[in-house]
Amino acid sequence: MVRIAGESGEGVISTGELVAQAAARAGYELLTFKTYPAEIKGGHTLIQLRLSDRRLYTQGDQLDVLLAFNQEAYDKNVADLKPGGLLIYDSAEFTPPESGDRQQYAVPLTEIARSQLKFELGKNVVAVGVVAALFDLPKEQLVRLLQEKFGRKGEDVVAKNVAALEAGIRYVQDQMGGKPLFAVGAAEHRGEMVVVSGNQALAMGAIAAGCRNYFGYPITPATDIMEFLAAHLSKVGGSVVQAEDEIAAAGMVLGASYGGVRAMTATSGPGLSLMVEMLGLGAMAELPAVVVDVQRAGPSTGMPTKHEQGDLKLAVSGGHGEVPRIVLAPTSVEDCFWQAINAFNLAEQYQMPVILLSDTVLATRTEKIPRPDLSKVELKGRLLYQADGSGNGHEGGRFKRYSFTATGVSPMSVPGQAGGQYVATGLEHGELGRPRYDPDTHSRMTEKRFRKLAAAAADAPPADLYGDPSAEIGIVTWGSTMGAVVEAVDLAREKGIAVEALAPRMLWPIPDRQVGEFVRSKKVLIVPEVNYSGQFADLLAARYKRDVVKLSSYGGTPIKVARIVKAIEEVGQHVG
Amino acid sequence: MVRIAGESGEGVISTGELVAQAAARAGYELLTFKTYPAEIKGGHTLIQLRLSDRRLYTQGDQLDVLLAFNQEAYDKNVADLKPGGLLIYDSAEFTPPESGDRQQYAVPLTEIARSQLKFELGKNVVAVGVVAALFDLPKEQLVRLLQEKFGRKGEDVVAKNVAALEAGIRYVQDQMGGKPLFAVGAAEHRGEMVVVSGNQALAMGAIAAGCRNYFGYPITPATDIMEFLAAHLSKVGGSVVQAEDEIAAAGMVLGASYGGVRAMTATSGPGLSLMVEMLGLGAMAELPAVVVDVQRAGPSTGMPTKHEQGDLKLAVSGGHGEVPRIVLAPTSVEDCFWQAINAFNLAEQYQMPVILLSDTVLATRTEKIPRPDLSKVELKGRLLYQADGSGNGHEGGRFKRYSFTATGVSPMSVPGQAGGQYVATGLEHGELGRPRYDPDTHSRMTEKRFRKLAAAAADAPPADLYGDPSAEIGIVTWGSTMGAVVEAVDLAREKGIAVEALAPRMLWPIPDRQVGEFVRSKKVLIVPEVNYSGQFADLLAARYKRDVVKLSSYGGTPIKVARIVKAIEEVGQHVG
Amino acid sequence: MLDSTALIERTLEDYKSDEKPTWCPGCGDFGVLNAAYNAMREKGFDPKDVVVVSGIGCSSRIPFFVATYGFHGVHGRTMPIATGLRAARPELSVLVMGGDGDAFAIGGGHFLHAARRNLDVTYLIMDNSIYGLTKGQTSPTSRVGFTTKTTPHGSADRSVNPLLLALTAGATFVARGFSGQPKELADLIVQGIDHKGLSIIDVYSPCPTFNKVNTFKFYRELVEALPQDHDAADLGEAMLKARSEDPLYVGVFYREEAPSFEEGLEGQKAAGETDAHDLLEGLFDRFS
Amino acid sequence: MLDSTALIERTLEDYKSDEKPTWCPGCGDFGVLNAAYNAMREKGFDPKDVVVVSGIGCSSRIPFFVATYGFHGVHGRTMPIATGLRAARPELSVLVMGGDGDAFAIGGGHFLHAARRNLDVTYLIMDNSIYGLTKGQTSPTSRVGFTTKTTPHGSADRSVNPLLLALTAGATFVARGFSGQPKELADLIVQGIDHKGLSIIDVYSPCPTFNKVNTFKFYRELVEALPQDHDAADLGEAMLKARSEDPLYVGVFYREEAPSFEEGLEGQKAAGETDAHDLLEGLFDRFS
Ligand SMILES: Cc1ncc(C[n+]2csc(CCOP(=O)(O)OP(=O)(O)O)c2C)c(N)n1
Ligand SMILES: Cc1ncc(C[n+]2csc(CCOP(=O)(O)OP(=O)(O)O)c2C)c(N)n1
Ligand code: SF4
Ligand code: SF4
Ligand SMILES: [Mg+2]
Ligand SMILES: [Mg+2]
Repeated sequence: MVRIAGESGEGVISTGELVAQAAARAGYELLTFKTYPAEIKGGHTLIQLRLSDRRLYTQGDQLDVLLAFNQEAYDKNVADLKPGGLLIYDSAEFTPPESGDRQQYAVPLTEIARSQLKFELGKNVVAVGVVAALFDLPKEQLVRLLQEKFGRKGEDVVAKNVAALEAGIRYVQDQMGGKPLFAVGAAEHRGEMVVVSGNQALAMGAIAAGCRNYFGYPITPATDIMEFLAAHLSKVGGSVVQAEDEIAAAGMVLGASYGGVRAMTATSGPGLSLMVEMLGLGAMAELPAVVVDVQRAGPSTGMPTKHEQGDLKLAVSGGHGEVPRIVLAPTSVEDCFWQAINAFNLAEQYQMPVILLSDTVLATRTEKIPRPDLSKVELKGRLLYQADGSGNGHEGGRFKRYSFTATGVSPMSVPGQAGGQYVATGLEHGELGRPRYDPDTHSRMTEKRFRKLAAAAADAPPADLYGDPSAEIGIVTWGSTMGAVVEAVDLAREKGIAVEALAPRMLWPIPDRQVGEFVRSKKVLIVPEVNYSGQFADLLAARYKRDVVKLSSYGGTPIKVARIVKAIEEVGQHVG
Repeated sequence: MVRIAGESGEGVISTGELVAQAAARAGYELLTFKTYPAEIKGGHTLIQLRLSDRRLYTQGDQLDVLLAFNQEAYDKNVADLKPGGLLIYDSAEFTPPESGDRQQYAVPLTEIARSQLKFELGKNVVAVGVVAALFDLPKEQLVRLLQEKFGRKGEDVVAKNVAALEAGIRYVQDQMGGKPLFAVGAAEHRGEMVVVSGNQALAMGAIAAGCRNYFGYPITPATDIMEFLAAHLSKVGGSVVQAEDEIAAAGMVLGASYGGVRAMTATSGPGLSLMVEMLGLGAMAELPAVVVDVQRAGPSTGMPTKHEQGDLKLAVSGGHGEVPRIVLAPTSVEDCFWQAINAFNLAEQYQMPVILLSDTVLATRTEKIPRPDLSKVELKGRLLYQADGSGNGHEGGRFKRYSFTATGVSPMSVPGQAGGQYVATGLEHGELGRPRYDPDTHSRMTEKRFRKLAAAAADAPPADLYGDPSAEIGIVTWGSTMGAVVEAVDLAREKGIAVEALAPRMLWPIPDRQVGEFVRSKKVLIVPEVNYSGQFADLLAARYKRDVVKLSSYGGTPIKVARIVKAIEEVGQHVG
Repeated sequence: MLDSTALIERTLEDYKSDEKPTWCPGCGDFGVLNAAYNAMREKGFDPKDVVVVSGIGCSSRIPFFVATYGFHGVHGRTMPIATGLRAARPELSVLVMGGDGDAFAIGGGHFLHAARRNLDVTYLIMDNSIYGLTKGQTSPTSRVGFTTKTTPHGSADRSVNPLLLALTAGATFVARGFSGQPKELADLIVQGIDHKGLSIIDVYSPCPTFNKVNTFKFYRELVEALPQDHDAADLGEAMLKARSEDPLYVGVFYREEAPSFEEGLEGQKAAGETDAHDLLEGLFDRFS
Repeated sequence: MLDSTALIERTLEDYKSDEKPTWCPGCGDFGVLNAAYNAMREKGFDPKDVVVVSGIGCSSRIPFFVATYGFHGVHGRTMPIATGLRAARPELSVLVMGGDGDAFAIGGGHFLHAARRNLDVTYLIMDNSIYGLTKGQTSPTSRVGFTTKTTPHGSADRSVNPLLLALTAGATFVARGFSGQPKELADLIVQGIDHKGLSIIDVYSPCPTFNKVNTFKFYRELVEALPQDHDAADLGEAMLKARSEDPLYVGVFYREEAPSFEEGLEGQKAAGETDAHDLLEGLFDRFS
């Protein structure tokens, strides 16, 4: 695992991405992780690449190699270098102290670029060469990528970059022993693969789900979902509208959905906070709506580029009064694609807002994932009003938009359907949709709205399950943290501790069929999540009234696998 | 207990209020309850008066007398008339069926007003006379009130109204047996008393608490807090600003509070939903702020004039990321005054938003309560920055606004204090208030913010406790529902079932010192509340991991005492 | 908008729901509602192809009294909802109706942006210069010095001039009507509907219950039709006329032909029409 | 505002914090910051009596670089925060600074209402016609046809004209500056501070990183001082000049003497000065 760290704007990220693409094409399993400063220029940034011959679930805890472009990059990252690890630094920038704990090499990146190549901007590509040599990445792949990237700028530029690449490779061969230190074999072939970020996967999932109207307001780290769709949605007859704020974006989604079109918005925490009133309207008027929250570290503006799973409580409880809504969370980059589809299906089927909780780690990391098989995509639509009045749709010639039904789901009409006229309203209403305030109506309509939630729980997408079903130690987690949990379960097994882990994709309503038995059957339950209070743990405790071990990490970074392993070992002593 | 019901705009409410004032002056204990339609004109409205010689806690479940101005009023209310009760109706409007279950009298209210008095608008005052005679209210009090009310309009108008009053009294004497059917003795003297609504009590509490800036946007049923303060705050050098929306109102509160002035806004559910982002900013920048939410029935626009305790989850969990905040709920009209003061004190002491959850029933009912003793008002201010740097306030000459302290509370400065300059920000920050995104800072600052919450829990205002401490059956409730619980506890005792009830005034953080022992010591716990999901019950379950009996009422009306008694009897069988 | 429907002759009853308005007697909103019925009949709209979008307020109750589709949203957010609906279903006719508080207080930002977009809807602001539903507080169009229970010392804020704001923000059809002149109002609504892009019609619709200043009488004395020779193509002239306080002109102040929001979206789509399956497979290829 | 402080001679350093700006090299915001330092020095402000209020964006980072008090709020809500602060502490000097997105997109409604109130603050909109912090999306002041990743087909929305909007909404001091003319800008800021009521100063502050259209070069070619004889008392003239696209005028377009928000609040208070204890006892009497 290698981390490249430096100043934002220096090309750190593009260096890393070049290496990543080469590695993926070379057949390695691959997972990247990035952090940006919240400032545009200046500030510390890094990209981390984990290459393996085995399937990867996290960016990993400890570094094999740290490539530090400057002093700050060294200061902030050296603690993560594993004992015996390799430090590479740009000797033009600084000189770190010697340490017996690691090997270190001063690579004159700037120097090589400036004086050998007369191409100062080339220092990143020199760095690519260094890393490529260390990991034994095929040079031809890299050359091809440089051609793809710089071809438009002319042969000259390509040649310069290739020279820089070669200079880096040569440096390793000459100065660092010559042989690749971290060669990993090609991974087992998992079929056709694509390298994408979670945001890209999610946006493509939305397209696959039939989303044709996107409304959004830019916010880190959700913006590139909008940018992706802006580039592509129009090609399938859809459109993207930049709203004036998040309240407007959510209102637009409801307007489009009322019109019968699948619509979505994506935001991060501050935007979700602003949308809460609109979600209540969606729930009351029973309109499908998909709201993506790519969580970042809060509260308030918080740390816009950092990771946290801190918006679960808001997603579940935001809104005055009793607001039914469904909350889903993908557990991997690949899952972003599939849960986007489930989000639309559930919204349509249960006529309510669905909040899809992604997070910074999923959104920004690129991962090599199986190419989605579109033949597996199944779209489920809303229960439509039938003009012949079937489905108990009429009362005295008027359409009973909110007819009481066993599941709570009533047939709905869309404008243009003759005889289907009704008023969507946030006021309490009777079956016809007209305002009604008597106790009986309010009670029965509340029950109707919540019957849908019960039905949705029974209809939850399958949970992510991993580990030993007979284990007495259980882990319940959610979102990207499942990646770390999977690796921790493997490590625990190696240490002889059996663990089973569960990550429901549906967090609200809690899908009791998936969670209930699991929770009851385990002696100890650990709930790792990246927030302070243990938000999912609290929901589980309220539902199942049992003690859980909260394993909260709240530094703005993903939870470390080692922390989970440690927690397993601790509880293991008591169980064992 | 008497209920007057009719069409909105017909003077139903003013009729009732006249009776109420007379009754209060006559020394009765008194509690009124009103409902309005959400429409301005038209729609069904009622006022209910409960008079007693004993202290009252609710508007009561069953009616002794129903005075129905029209058919709809009869239809909607007759079910609440107790067996053997008295129905009075305006015979000009409709004729109800005879029923052996009740006595009924056709009083020609409109007729008397129109033909006897030539004063059609007088029908309400005729009704006042009828009720006064039935309850033996002193005529002189009523005449004096009519003089106060109509004096400005001239002797003539007063005389007409007095004649209408007398016509009503005469009617009872002539037609209905002549003697007052429901005379209640004067109540035990509880010292000086005032008759106020919860909104008035709350607004006066705010003034007593030193609130000097009010910012708000009108919304039912919170608007009259603003209107009250608009009339009075300027007299003590304060001001009221009508904001353009609730986000602005909350932002203004933070701006004023940053300036060092105690500021408040009051809203209802939809407004609170909109304020959620601002509350996160307040929590992050550590600014005192008081936000009153007079809850009404939701979700969305819901039933604006109906009762519900449905905003607790939003108050506790609204906001992305981990947002510390304090939630208080007064349990009676009198308590509205005192909890407003506590809200300001806690906000100042713990430098965070405090949400004061009132509700429609408390806000709109008028009640005879002890005159608040201002000498008991104790104001607690914020921990202020000292220019001499005491309190660990400086680092290299710069003020450490967010210095780490044992309680989490750091001294704060206000503009104008030399050397106290800092930037309040919603970004994560170090002790100096400058943006910092490293894991260590974020973790420690999160912990600091939540230490304050722990300290606040220990500093909670005393809970409302009622009943038999040795009881095995416990009730935990909150807000106005405590009134019904108190009456239910009394009724249960009469039936030989011992119950103890607890209503914490602080709902979040849960004040463990008050709640923990109570919850653990009871065999059965009933949690009555006026919402669908059992919002407080869920918070308790998450915290104490024990089963509770949710007693949810969600029809938009207060919970009935009888329902609580029934629940007590049911669990009583298992306990007993 | 659809016009195939003009074939069938419809009556006013076709546009009335069986829900009776709950407004106070004498409320200006009755006149606006009637004008809307008449305009729809005049256009021959098929009720199934029309959506009336509103917010919250007395005036915003209007969708319940109309036999078309309706969306009674939350306070101040009519324009976002209408925008989403138009993006999704540009072939429908959308009328937006609601109060002055809804439009200019909590909804002020959205108003601005709907105008910038030139959203093709007709927006009738039922302007009573007060918050009716919450029982009489100062609204953005209330005069300076207006006293209510929230402004007992008189409102200090300058009042919003809806027409000037609409013109500044870029609205392409800007008009003013009066509930006391229902015929002329119906005609304005028809013109608004016929106009491509955002049609703003500010309608004086008095609230006799809570606003004792801006009454029918008040407006009858001040309201005057724009001069025959008013040039609705002249933005400067429109602004000047909009600033007049005596008389208060009614009629079409400004009208401009410009690309609509919906045309812009069509433009996006023209960028290429693919099947979703092909698009995705192509993207997967690119990422592999 | 306090002016007793003019006694002490201060230097620019007194207004600079020890936090270094994190803007990209060449960012227009540097010039605005320097102009603000200069204006404060010119006014002789005591840093302890000044509050700089901002929102979220590259530009909104500015309070951290200033040695006064500061409030770095949430996105788009500068005006509410400033309003609350002014209501509470009218003796302080308040400068509001932030981006065009902050002011006119999410903050559009608040802008309108702050102008109506004539809030006595000086508001510098650091206008780069782009969302800088989120890496380059179309903003309300971006030109029609502007392409970014969220508007790859070109933005279709009419751009907000900040000056026209401010004038329409009732702002009493409306000016435009340019980061490339820091001296003139500092002078505008001083005039804005001296003005009683809301001073709107829209400042062209290019974002060389993401906006390749509205560059320093672009503005250098188009920017021109208002004619010497421009009558800043004439609203119509101000509107006309504000609509000009070539040249883009800089200077004070409009200036009007009118009661401020703060004076209105003082007026409320003048209604009577009682002790809270007496007020409450009086109320209790009334309710008994
Ligand atoms: C978020 C929110 N804030 C406040 C309210 C309360 N409210 C309902 S209608 C209204 C204003 C009504 O005024 P206007 O829009 O002019 O409509 P009118 O009743 O005068 O027709 C307000 C403040 C609400 N429903 N929602
Ligand atoms: C509620 C909310 N929505 C979105 C964002 C993301 N965001 C941060 S700054 C910004 C816009 C920046 O543009 P501008 O205000 O013009 O400032 P600039 O960076 O150009 O100076 C946005 C959309 C946010 N922080 N909060
Ligand atoms: S309160 Fe005013 S606006 Fe509302 S219905 Fe009555 S008259 Fe009309
Ligand atoms: S991105 Fe643009 S606005 Fe932001 S700091 Fe860089 S140049 Fe300035
Ligand atoms: Mg109105
Ligand atoms: Mg900008």
